[in-house]
Amino acid sequence: MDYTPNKENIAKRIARIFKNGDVVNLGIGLPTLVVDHLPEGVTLILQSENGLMGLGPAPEKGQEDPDMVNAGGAPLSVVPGGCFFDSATSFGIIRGGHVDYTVLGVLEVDQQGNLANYKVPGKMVPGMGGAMDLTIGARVVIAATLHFEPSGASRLKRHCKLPLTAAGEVNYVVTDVGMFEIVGGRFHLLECFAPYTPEWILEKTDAEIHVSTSCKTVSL
Amino acid sequence: MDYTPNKENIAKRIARIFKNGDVVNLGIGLPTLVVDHLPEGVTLILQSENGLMGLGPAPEKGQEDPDMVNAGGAPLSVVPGGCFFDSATSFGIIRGGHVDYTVLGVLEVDQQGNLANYKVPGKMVPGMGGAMDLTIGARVVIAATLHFEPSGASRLKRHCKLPLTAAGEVNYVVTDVGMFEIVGGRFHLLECFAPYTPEWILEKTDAEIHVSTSCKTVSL
Amino acid sequence: MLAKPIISAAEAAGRIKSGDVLMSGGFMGCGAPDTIIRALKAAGTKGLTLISTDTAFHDFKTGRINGIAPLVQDRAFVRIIASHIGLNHETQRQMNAQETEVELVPQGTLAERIRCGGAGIGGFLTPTGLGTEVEEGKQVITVDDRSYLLERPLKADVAIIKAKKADKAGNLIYAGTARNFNPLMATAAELVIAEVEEIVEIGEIDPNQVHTPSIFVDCLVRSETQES
Amino acid sequence: MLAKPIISAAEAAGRIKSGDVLMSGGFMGCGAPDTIIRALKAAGTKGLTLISTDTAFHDFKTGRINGIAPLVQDRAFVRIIASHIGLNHETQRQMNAQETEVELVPQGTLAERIRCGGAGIGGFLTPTGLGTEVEEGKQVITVDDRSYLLERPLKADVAIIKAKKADKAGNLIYAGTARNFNPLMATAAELVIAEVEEIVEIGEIDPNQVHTPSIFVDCLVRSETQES
Repeated sequence: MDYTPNKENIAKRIARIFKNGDVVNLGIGLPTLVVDHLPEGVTLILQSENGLMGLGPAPEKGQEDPDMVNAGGAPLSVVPGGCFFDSATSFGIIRGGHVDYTVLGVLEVDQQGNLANYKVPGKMVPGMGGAMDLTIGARVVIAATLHFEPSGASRLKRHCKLPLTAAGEVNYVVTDVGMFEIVGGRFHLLECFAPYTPEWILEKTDAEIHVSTSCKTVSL
Repeated sequence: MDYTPNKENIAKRIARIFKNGDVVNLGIGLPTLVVDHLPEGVTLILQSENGLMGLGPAPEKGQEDPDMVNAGGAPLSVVPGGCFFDSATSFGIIRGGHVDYTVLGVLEVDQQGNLANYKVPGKMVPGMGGAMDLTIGARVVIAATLHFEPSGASRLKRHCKLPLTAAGEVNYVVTDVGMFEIVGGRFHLLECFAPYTPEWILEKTDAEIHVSTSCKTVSL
Repeated sequence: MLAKPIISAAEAAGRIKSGDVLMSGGFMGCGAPDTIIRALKAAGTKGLTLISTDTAFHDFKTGRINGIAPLVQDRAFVRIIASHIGLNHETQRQMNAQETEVELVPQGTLAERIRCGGAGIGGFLTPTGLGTEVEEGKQVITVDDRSYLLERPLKADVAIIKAKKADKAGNLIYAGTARNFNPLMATAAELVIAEVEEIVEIGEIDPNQVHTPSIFVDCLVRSETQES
Repeated sequence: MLAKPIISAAEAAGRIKSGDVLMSGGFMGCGAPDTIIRALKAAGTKGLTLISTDTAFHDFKTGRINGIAPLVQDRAFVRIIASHIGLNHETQRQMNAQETEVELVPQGTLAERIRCGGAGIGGFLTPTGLGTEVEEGKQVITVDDRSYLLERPLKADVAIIKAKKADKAGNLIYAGTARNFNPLMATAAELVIAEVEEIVEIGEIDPNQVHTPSIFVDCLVRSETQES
């Protein structure tokens, strides 16, 4: 079976996880694609860690307000009923468990629920920003990632080798081949995304994966 | 020499301590008398620990706003340029050293700078309210008290016997007979208030008092 | 933003169960959720633990009673955590008679403990209370040669709070010193019920001027002026 | 309330001395005190320690540079404490070349450390960073069977912050996400200089809507739009 990277499918599947009114913080990059795939009737309350509840769509050209940016420094809008706050309040909201879900990018994620996504020593040291607090604080942590590195190695690992963003905090991993839950020190395959099969995923992934008895194949 | 309790003199002397623009928290009771005696040209920024900077005079009858009370629950007004905040912010201001002076009432104060003013075990247990934070947090702590208990004993002690509000935090004690600084484990008499004399104060007070070389007699 | 349910005070009271830890906003009665307190009194719920900065006024001489005091009077609380009870004669009576357990906490420490409960902070170091009875049973931690008490977070099952104005999403604005502990308690309870004087449409509150973000508020109750 | 001095950006820059610990508000340049930063660049002050959530944008490819980045470019800082430097190529270059010491702190921890510095709190317990490199050299404290890192307060000699509006007393109002670290830094420095776009008379700001109380602000600087 051929593998073609497919970020869109990751976003599509994650978008189906939420229910109307969930408070969600989406990391910069892949995670932000999620909003384009929300089912009819599901509106999320998007938190941005730089001090906003109620992130709206990007403003039209010429409508940007220099006093309104998202956590990546890009212009934003606020939905009616949104509000602004300072960074201590923002992380009180995050650390205090008031964010239902966070969706974060991945360099490595392992079967203990460890996440590495902020640093490649000697190569890329951007800093953790809010990622450590989000991973610890959000009620449910979803790691969103292409299943494979460019080298062909799986990003799902037995043990992360890169410096950790947080230890044992990831609940779900959604890749472009399937959706996994992490419980009891292993990945549980909940869904595989057509055309991939559980057998293929197990073969290609160097990590302990239990195929859930209720595992389904889903076409996204 | 006869002793007649005189709260007014305490307030008068304390009022002369401040300079224009000092941030001050005045305890309920005797300390609030201070504002009536401020010298010309001295305006204080009064903080109230229940969430206000810029306490103004009591409103006229009929002008009371139920949403505006001081720390004793009495109606207040706010001066132009004042502002309101929550109790965590209020005590951040206090604990963080942003209040220049606090003036607090006294049950006992001793030569180590210990203050007892919130509890008489088995008799009166109102709770410390904000007094412990104020005593620890304000840059300068002024204890304001009649010099003598009704029994005739001095409120200035060698060692407080009542439960402490704070240990070693009092800087000045202003009574109706004199003004004392606490340094190095003893009271230093800075001023005595006519008609009282240093000799009389030393005789009547069971505590170690050093008469400052610059001690003056002041008529209030 | 989704609208929050607007419920009656009686419904709100019905969601508070015996055994619950209850936070109530208000400072000497100012900013207390009086409408919900009256409904809770009518419901007759007992066995609660109260967290509140004080127990408001209850003066045996003048008969003045306000804020949370009517619930103290009814013995709704088996335990009270507060910073000050000096102007509530009944709370003092119950404490001295050992009818109600009263734990006194310095006001700044109480505020910060509630904030920590809401902000996922496991504890904080404060100099307040060092060398006093407040120190008893607490860990003393020294940082840079200065000693502090380790104080721990407080959380509640239910917080009843009072704001001046809400939008239908539950964003809140407080007025004057009625703010006090209300915004802190809004962050630190499983269920947060906000009593408000005015409810406006979503979008009518300036997003820069919100004191309590809507996500903290579970439902709204309209204030009712007490009939005398 | 007394009026605070309104000073020029150059005067403000003159009050920042080599060796100072400097806090600067702003998040990816949004809400940064650009006028003061330009004056500080012109003054050429070096040897500073910077505390800031990030070092804004400095893109070697596009040439985009904003916020605090021009001072990083001039090597004004010997040490930088920040949560994120990923969009400033020059900060990364200086760090990798060991020209500038960079300490990375989780953003929520950084915010709370500054708040603690301003609020007289000696430290706080956070789960953030447990089991990561952030844990190194820190005390782990267990409360109720849960482990936390003990994080310590941060203070500065000078904070330069940016607000939308001030009254002459120094009460501040921020706009949008330009608020970020500004109100926290206002509480945690010996000298607080606030750059503002608009200055109104004392009494013109609703006391319920003040974000930073005037007592935190030492002087005001008017924002100047950069000439290009």
